[in-house]
Amino acid sequence: MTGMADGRAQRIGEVVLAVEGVSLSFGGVRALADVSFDVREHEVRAIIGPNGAGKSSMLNVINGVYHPQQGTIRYMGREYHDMDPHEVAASGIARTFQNLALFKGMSVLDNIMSGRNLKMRSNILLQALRIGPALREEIEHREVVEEIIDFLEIQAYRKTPVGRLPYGLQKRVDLARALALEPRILLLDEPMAGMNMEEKQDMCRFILDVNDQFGTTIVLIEHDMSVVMDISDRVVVLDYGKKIGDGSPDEVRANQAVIDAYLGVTH
Amino acid sequence: MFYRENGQFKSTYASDQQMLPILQDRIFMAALLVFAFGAVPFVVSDYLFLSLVIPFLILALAAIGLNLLVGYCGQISIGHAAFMAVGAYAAYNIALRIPQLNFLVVLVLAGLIAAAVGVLFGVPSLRIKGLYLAVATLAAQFFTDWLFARVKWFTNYAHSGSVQTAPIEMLGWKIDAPVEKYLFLLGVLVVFTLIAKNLVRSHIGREWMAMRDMDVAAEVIGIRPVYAKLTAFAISSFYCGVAGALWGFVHLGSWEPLAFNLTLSLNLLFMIIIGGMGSLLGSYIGAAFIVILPILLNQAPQWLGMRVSTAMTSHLELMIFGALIIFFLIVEPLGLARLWAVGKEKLRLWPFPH
Amino acid sequence: MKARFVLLAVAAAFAAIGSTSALAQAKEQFFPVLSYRTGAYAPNGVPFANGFVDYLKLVNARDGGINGIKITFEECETGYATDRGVECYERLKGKGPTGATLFHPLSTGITFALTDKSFVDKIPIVTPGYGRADSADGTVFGWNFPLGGTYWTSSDMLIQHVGKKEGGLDKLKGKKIALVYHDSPYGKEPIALLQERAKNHGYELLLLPVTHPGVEQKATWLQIRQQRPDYVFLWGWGVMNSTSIKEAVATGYPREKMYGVWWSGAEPDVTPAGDGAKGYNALVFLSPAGQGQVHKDILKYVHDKGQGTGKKEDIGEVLYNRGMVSAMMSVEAVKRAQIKYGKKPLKGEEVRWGLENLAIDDALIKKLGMTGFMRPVSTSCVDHEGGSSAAIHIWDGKKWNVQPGIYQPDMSILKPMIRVSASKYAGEKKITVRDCAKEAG
Amino acid sequence: MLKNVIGKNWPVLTLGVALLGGLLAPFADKSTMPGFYVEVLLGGLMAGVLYSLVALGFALIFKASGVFNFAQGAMVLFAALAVARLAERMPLWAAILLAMAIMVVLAWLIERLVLRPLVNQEPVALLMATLGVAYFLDGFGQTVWGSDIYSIELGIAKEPVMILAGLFQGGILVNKEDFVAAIVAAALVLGLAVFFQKTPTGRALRAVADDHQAAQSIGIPLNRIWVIVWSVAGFVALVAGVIWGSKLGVQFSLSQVALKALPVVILGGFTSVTGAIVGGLIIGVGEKMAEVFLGPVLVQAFDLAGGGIENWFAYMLALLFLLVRPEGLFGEKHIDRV
Repeated sequence: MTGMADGRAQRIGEVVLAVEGVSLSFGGVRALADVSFDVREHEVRAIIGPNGAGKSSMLNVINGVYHPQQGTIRYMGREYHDMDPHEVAASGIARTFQNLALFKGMSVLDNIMSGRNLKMRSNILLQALRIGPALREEIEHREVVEEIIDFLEIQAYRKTPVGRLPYGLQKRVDLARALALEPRILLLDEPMAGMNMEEKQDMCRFILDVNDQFGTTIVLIEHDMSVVMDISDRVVVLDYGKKIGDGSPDEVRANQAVIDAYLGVTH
Repeated sequence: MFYRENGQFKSTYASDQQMLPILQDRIFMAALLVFAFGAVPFVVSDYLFLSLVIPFLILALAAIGLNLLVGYCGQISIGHAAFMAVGAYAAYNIALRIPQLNFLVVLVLAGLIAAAVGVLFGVPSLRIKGLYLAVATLAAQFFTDWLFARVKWFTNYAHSGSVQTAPIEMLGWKIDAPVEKYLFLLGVLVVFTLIAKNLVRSHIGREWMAMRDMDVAAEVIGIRPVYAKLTAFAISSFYCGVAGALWGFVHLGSWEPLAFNLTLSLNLLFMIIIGGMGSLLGSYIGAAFIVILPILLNQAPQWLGMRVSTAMTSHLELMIFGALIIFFLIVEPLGLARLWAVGKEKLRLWPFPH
Repeated sequence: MKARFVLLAVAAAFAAIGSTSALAQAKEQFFPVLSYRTGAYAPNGVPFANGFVDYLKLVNARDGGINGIKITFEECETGYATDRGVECYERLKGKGPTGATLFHPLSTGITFALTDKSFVDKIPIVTPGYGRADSADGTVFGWNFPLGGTYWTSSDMLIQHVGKKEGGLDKLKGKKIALVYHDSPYGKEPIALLQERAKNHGYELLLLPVTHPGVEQKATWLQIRQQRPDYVFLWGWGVMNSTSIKEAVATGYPREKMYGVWWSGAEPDVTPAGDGAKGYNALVFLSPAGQGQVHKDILKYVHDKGQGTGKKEDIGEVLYNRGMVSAMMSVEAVKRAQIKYGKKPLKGEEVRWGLENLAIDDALIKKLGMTGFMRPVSTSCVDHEGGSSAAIHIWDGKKWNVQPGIYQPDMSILKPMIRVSASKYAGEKKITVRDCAKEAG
Repeated sequence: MLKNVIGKNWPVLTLGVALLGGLLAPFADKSTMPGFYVEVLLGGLMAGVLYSLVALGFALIFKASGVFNFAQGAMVLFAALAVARLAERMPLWAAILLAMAIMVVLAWLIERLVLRPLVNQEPVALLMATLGVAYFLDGFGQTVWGSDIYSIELGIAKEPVMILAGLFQGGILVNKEDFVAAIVAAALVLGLAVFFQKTPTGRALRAVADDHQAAQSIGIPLNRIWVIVWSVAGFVALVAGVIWGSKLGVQFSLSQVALKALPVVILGGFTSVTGAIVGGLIIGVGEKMAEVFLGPVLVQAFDLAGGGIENWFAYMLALLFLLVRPEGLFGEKHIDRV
């Protein structure tokens, strides 16, 4: 496993995303306190920490759902404040959700297709008449989506409403929808939460394949240490909204603060 | 047995994405259209045209409009008659001031004006959700009621405040006989249904449904709420505007603001609840239901030779409406259209058990 | 599903056809009755409908129909709503061997909607004391019959009355008159005339609309309290009337200075206000409250036979009598038409001739046992109103007392207004004006 | 500190200033008599009290069951009809008691047949359900009790009395009835406040309002709570119905007038009882002021066919409020998390 990480090492490039001194609080309750870390091109970056450590809040800050009171986020050299989620998405950052946020009323296909919206240009009138560009667009993007469907091995469920799928598959659809954006950075919010062992292994495989084949930079949250340590290049550890550790899996494993705050409490 | 898609393999995405992928459905739809255009004009009496079929067609159009907003985009409105009113009065004034204009053009213009107003009252939806929005749309209702009753220009200074429309004439075709009205409306409805269908299965449609199902996620994958919600409001109001113009010109011929009051708004809402949220078919079923029920209640006693006071029937109507709303919300939130779909599923497998 | 709907429609169609074809040969004259016995206007709608229907029943029970032609009728609830009224019209216009005789929309809004249709269907729209004022012009409105009065004649007579009280119309100069009106075509009709008169006599006209259904009038009456008009004309219907009187009490506006149109001067309008309504005036046309020979007949032939429509006690109420008189004029129109077309079931088109040649004089009124409840009306092809006259009656807390002095509208003012308005309509609707001289010849 | 308070709430503050301006505007016109001004104010307050009463029922139900009760107006009509008709056969107090019992049964039925099956549905579905309830009640009420105008006689003189004639030119015209209404309303609010603060049931209600799951987990029977809340709302509706009925007479359109409660709760904040009261008064005064003083100006300016702006004033005000402060005056903000 570590071997593979080495194998990928040389592909890892410059810093694409840098979080600098971000603090966030809801009506007095501190969620994040002066957190800083960076993410390099093509790497798999993990954010770990016990529940309530502020992991999800961190993701929400990155993709603009929450706006931090202090601190900035530098993305590809450009600083951004108060960007709205859709602007962040447009700039190439996609994400999945911890507690599934799929569009229940829609089929698997439509869910994933909706991930292509950013790339669909034809105006309403064309869509209304469904002629020329509009029709072509639908088919082109359908082809892309079909690739993703094959990639994640969910061909059989194309037309089923997502609501009817088992949890594990819904997680995949969530990933598929994010991939449909062809993101530069992919944020994964506990992609393996509530999965059994082989589902987890599948998910790991998918994540690494995405990273390898599409060269997508990945930022993922997990509290299941074992998995994270295997697949991620560098790990940030949060505890009560503060950063208490940052570095390669091995370094983090060795970090005393982390052991106290985190490893201590788990097995 | 006969309703089976075995052997109908889709070789291209285009064929897989067409409106009715299943052959039998295409045949059925074709037959239906032939029947509606070819047979109905001969079997249906004038009374039924004027008091059932024509209102049904127009209200179905309005219901589709409301459904696009409520059923597909998840933005509730209990004031949509307001946009019908805007459409009606816009059409009246355009037709009055530019008489030589083709009626279809008048319709579209009226729709566009309604759409503009719709966007205006849709703006609050960017900040508020659900129940709050409901009240915002009520504002639209009461404001337009007042506006058209008070600003004399809209009614061409008619001293009674009631407006009359000249009979519709298009390219020499004088649409006044019930059958003609029916055919004209049917044509309009078919076109607009087609357009609605296209919209909801294009990416704009997916954006709406995404906003409806999980707005935060929708924004995170790059959907602009402003765009999604306001387009929904615009197009929905456009539909209602056109429907309103038709209601005034084709059905009423002469009306006062009261013709587009809150009751109509609520009825539209009932149509899509009973018929089916997020279903074009549902809009049809709901409209038919709401149009037929009161008249049925009104006449059934006579057919059965019973003596029921007119007061009683109208009270019964209220009660049955109310009970039905509750019934559907509890038993089948997706409305009659869902039952229809379930039936089709069953038929698809028949005679084999699943 | 659409298929299912159409099937249902077809089924309904057959049911409808079946019900009519049964009567196809019968010697019957069919009267549609548009009524509202429910909703905010029920209090006024019910007594009118009772009077109307009772009279039809009387004609059958006492005279065995109109010269042997039995009267059939069917009620249809409009709830005072225009779209429902139109539906009722469409439903009933085809019933009976000869179709509907004529329609009493009993709502100005519905009248507006039906007027258009009348040109196509050739069925008279009879609106005694309401409807569109300009429809008195028979050359344009060939099928409307505002028998005995319109809102222009009524408002004109009210102005005359207050003028007289002031001691001459010229004394109205500088006076303030407030019109508290139901915000619908009904309430808006009189405005045109009152403004016209205001030009001539120089009084100030205050327009205070009240929104349907008319229970929310606080602000309206606060304005009256502020403006202190010399007179208040009340143009209400249904609950609005009683509410107005209550608010007048609450804001201390003297009821003696309030004048209701003839639709705002009935028992249901004053009784809810209790003693507060004492001294309230209203115009009364054709049919004041009370009982006469005809009422005795109705009691004898209809109610005592258990055929009565409403409560016995309510017979003789203002609106009951008005309904009764309206029915009477319709029946008389048919009688008149039978002279020309023979004693058979008549079409609406034939009945129109009867309506255009009505000659209800005192002799006939006496014969009908309606002396005191009816004033002469005689129409022509040109004049579909047939002359109008009215008196004032005052509520004393118990009953309505008709005051001496009968008013007639000043046609020199009305005629030109009607002509202008009618021709505007003819223009908008692209209607060819009738030439009555030719039709007569 | 003060600066950043203003910075946060500037829209609300501007709106407040605007409203105050509206209150003072009439005096710009010299001809306005202070006496009359006060009368309009009182008139507005009276209307406001009634709105508040209906809105109160709204707020209560929304607080406890998260339901946006469109049927509150219908309940007012139903209760009023019941009292009016029963009072024809028995003394008023008995009629009111009996009507109250009926409202409780009604609440129980609504909980059983409508709310329980729909529990955990999204609020919009519940709103529509109450729409259904409203329609049903309108029809049912008229079927059972009849559809004429009925009067409720509280035995209070309707003739107005002139007060402070010396102080103001023209004096001030007031109705005993109105004052009784005001007092009753005040008493009712007080009673409810006590009920919520002191009684165990009241505390339970508040608990439910704060968090359904939690309330259930500590063993508060949600269903019973709902029945109670709806009964209380029914009681409020009864009071509103009786007062209103005695002023305007009891008939169908009561249920429509009650619609005004919607903008009221928006203004005051859905979950706040105080909000319902204050909002009601603001709307009541606001629309009467607008109608009497602003109306004629508008009519002049745009040559309108009469005023009548009070029909939409309340809703437009609410709309404005939604834009600048969605949670209303006294409602609490909520952040939705991902």
